[in-house]
Amino acid sequence: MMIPALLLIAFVILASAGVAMVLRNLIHSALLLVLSWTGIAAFYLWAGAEFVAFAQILVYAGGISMVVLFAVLLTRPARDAELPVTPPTVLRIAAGLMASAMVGSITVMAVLTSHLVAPASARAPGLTVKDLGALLAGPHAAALLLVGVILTVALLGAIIIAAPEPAPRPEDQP
Amino acid sequence: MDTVEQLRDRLLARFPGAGITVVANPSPAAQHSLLLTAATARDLALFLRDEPGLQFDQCSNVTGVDWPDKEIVDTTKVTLPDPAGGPPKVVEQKSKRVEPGCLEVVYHLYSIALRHGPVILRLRTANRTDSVTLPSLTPVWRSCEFQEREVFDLFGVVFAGHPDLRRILMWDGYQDHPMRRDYVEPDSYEWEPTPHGEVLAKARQHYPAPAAAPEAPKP
Amino acid sequence: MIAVAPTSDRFLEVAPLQLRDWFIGLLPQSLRWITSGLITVVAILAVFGLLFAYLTLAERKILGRVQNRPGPNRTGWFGLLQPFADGVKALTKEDVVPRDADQVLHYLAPVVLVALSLLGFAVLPFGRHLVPVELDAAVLYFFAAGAATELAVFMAGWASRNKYSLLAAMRALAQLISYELPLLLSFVPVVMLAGTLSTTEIVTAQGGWTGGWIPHWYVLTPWGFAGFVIFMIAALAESNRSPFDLPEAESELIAGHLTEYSGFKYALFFMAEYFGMCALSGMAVTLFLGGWQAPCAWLEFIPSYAWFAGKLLVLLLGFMWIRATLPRLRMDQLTRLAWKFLVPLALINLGTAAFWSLTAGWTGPLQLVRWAVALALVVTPFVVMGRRLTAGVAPRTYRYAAS
Amino acid sequence: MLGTGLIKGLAVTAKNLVGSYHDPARYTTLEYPEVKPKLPEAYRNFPFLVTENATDPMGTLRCVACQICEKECPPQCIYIEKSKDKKPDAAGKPQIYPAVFAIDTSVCMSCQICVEVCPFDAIKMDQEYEIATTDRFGALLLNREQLAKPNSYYHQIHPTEAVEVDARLAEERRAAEEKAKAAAAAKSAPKSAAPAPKPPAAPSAEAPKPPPAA
Amino acid sequence: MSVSDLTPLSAPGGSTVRAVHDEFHGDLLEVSMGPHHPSTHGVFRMIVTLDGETIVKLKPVFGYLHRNHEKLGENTTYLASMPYTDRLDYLNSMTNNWAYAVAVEKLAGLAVPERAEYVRVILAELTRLLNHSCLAGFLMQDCGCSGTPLMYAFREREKILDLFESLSGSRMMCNYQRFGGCRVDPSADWLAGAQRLTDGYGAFLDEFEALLTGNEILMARTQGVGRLSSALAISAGVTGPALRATGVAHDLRKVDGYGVYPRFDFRVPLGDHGDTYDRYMIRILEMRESLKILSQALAGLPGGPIMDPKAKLRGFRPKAGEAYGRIEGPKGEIGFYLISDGSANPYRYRVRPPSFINLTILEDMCLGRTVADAVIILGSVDIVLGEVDR
Repeated sequence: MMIPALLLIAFVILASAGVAMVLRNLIHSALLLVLSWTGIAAFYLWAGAEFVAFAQILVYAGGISMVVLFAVLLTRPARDAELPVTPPTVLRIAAGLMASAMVGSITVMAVLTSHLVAPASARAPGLTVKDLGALLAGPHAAALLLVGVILTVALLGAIIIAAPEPAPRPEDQP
Repeated sequence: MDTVEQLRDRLLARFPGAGITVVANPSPAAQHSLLLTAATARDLALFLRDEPGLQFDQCSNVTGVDWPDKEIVDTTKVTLPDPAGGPPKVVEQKSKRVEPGCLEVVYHLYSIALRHGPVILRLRTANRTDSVTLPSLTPVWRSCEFQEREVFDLFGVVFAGHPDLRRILMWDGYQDHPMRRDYVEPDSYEWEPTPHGEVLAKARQHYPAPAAAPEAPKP
Repeated sequence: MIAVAPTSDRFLEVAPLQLRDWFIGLLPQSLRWITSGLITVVAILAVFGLLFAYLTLAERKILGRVQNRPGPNRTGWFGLLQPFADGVKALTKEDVVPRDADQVLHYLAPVVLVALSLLGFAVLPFGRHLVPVELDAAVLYFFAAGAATELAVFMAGWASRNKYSLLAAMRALAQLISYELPLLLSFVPVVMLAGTLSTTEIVTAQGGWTGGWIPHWYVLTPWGFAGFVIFMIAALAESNRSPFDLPEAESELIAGHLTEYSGFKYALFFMAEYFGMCALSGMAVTLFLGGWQAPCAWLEFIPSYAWFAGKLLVLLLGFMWIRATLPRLRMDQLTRLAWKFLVPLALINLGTAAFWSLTAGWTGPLQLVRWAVALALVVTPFVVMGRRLTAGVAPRTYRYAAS
Repeated sequence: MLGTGLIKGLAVTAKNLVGSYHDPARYTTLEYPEVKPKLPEAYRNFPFLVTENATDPMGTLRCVACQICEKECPPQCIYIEKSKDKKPDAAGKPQIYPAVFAIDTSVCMSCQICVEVCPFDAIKMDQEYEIATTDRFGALLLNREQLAKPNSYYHQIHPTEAVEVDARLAEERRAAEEKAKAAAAAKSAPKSAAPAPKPPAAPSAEAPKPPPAA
Repeated sequence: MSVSDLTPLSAPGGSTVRAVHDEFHGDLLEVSMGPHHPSTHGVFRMIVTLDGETIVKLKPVFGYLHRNHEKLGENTTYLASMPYTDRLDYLNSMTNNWAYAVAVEKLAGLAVPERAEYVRVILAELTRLLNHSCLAGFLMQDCGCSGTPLMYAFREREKILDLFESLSGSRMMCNYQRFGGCRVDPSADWLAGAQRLTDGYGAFLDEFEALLTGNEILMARTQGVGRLSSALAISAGVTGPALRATGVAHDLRKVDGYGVYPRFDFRVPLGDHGDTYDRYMIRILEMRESLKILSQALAGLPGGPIMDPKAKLRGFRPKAGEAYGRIEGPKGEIGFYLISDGSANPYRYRVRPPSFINLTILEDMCLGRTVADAVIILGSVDIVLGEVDR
């Protein structure tokens, strides 16, 4: 019963990703990207992993979409963000096909060799948030801390590189 | 604070060449003023501001006054030999002469530090038509900036040395100077039905049959 | 599959559910699941739609009364038809869309904003059995929906293709993002203490009363009160309300990212603002004020959804009270308040909550020590950082002239 | 400590919110159409011409068209044309009356200088403020008939002032009466020179007059 | 983002701009705030050149309400100009009337009876209360308090306007002073009403200060904003509370000692920083001083005529000569400079408008600040366009 809904979501993800690539207007493509991310979150929901789905929406739709949009806006000098698309030449098409073939083969191989047996019923046994928390804090605690540290370092590095030396503004001296 | 004469002498002592005359003020207020010449006006102003005894640090008021050309008829008594050999007759002769008018700028100076009263400076332009330039006192007192722009806008006195001499009250494209005595009001205005006088005459000229002609009393 | 109404509870408590079950009973089996979902959706929309309408009226009445004037009292008795009059006015106003605006996004922005701010109501436990959706990670869902509203604000600002609205949209985004952090950090202690992300379990964790009088609400604990205050300040900023209503401020160049909107789209933006305000204060009630829990044992006979509604209204009136009094912050002060004051306080509050949960076992005199240490951990950083924040700012004394 | 100023401010607004329900000082709105404002006696709006009684307004106008108010009016909004003939006024003495007396209320700024300078107390300030009209030109130029209002109306809107004015007028009439009697006595005696020219500003001498209508 | 297609108004000649940012990064945005911007207190316009948020250049533009009041004065008699002075600073008609009356009395050497001088002081201090509370209300409105302090200020202003209406006949256009005294003698119950108002005003001020003065947000928004040095203030002719906020002890009621002010003891508050907060606080403290003067004046009000019996109402022809009379209006030194040539009309009739001259340093205070600050600085300078444009 769930299969048609699944196909619909998959179609939405692929379609929005595809159109996002083709569109000239960067802002529109960025917003379509957000649509595809929410599609992926729908997949997680279908798989019963609520925590991951909502985290996906919070992080991607809330945070990273803003980063993408700010990046698009601040780097585009022109008034509207039309991207000059250069005409496709034979060389480019060939390179594109070759790249997609490589990526395609890797994914197909991974899917076939994994011995995950797709269970008959769509919904896998629920993994509650509490167990997730216990797992994260328990065996995977080291990985979690490492990721945290890397993120902070990346954030601080970005700030130091990006921030110009601001002249002392007379704004707030009493 | 000494009287105007003492102040004039003090100024003359400091600036021997400057032409300073006292302009008496007959009214009971007795606020006499000093007429300065355009050449030495700024140095005198700086002196008035910085001299320890005077310290006129606030130019409270800058006013433009328009003195139009005056036609003076002066009668002189002339003794005419009587052509018929009679005794010489004394007869008055009226001779008309035109005294050229001028545009005058009056500065009221006060001292906040020493709290003493108005010293009134007067600067007059040569005439009302071509040479209407006076030295601007904005570099001495910043308060003259807007007020001198207003005198330029409404009277047409050009202030040399003013940082930003533009029209301040009328719009930039306006040609005439409204506060001059010989200013003719532009005829393009919306008619108000004030029932009498030259307004009504102008109205009749504008609207042949004004809707609100005051009707005669109904019998 | 639908949770059948329990029969053990008092009549008023289960009345709405029994009504729903009776209605569903009339329908064939296949339609039952859909209609029960639809009923909940319609119920939420009706209740919060009407609440939005009468919130606008209440706001203008309170603002009026605070300023010694009656507020709208001409339409209907005591002005009760005023919101519908505003609605008709908004509908009949011409909807002007600028020529070179991005038509699709310009149309989509208010729709997305209202949809996202409505999503938040799905997880709020309105009553003991009145929970629209039982989610395991309910609180995370609520803030995921909240975080996406920034997208809609950006779309509104960008689509109007007008330099000032884009500038103001950037400001609104900066405000929303910088207050997202204190909002999220202030609810983490609650999740830590309640041990769950699901809103219903958080409310049940706040059940029970010591001595029948003092409820176990989180707001009555030192870290809970600090968390509540930070949550409310951040909620004020998230919904662009008074001390932080910079985007629509008249000192702003123009009316922020709403400049190019008129007619019903403009009203939609305000509907979204009010829904956001209701959702955030609903979540505040759930997290800190014990959701639908009654304040003391013998008040249990009043149905649970009445308690939730009461607390929600009290918070909303607080929003309006603040709007009537406080002046607006400047942009740089606003972001400095978020990053240099609220975020550090929220982090320290995490520490206090950790200390509180670890020392749960202490009894007797140790209880006092526990309270003292917790209070110290909350108050001292507040005072120290408060003094640093308002370093150059103090009421002055004035001298008089000698003469 | 941070926040105490805000809380004090909130307390003040709360006090006003509660106060507006019971404390009249904190609820100052006057719901206009239903509740008319109570005007102080000195309130002034556009001027009106005082007539001795309501029955024959044009006959008993106090105004003698001396045009002082027309000259003194700052925005020049009064227009008077003297009548050719004379009509006996309240005290029976033949007086000129204004053939046309128009006030342009679109120009008048109700500054009451005309009332101040009028030597005959013929023009007083009205208290009527609901005077909107649809026609911008014609309706705002009030002519003599529209301006004339009886002395009783004057007593109604400016009671204390009206009493003083009536007392002063009655006293003047009595003084003028004695002068007239003295002049008559003098005339019946030797033919004296022509009676001294009446100073224009002096109030006109009146014959005895029946007491003003209540 | 290139400069907007708003064609910049012709501003030839370098203006007194000290480059705030030596290196210009990004494009300058020229914005015209006004003439009907919600927070410019009337038809006043500022052409603001913005670099991002900070103001690089600010040119005020006036003239939208210019009626050439001075030409009108030259074409009518002395008395006829009196009702026009109500329309100068339309919030404080009583002090405008008094300034004009002082100038004409100085020109013609008229004496003013005791009682009239006391009544003039009472009315001037009532006008000062009205103006300062209105200003504080408008300043808070610019800071964003959605009208609450403004409504409290207007509630008190209504009481004062009712007093003016029951005395002079009109709330704002009083036309009450005459050359040589006042037009109407205040009755006993009017004086009782004034006494009641004075007693009740202190409570309003305490409530107003409780709402605002300690408010952290307000202090953060206004302290250090729009600083003005006392030297620049004196040189720029700034007068009134704005000058006293920079610490200069210049109050004409003490300096000139006109009218009967020397008989009352009151103090002149002075600020130290000359910023927006000081200008707000000075006005609040001045209101408290005005209350002291009011109670002393009401207590010591002598009997006697309200109008000098020798003063002529019509046909007033002062001898040729000139005079400059000034008083301490709520907005600063308001003065009238009259030149008479013996005829019934003044030859030159000049008004010294305090708000017009106080605006000279608006640009100096706003450079380097944000748009939100410029709105507050303009609010704290307290201008009324009737007086600025005349």
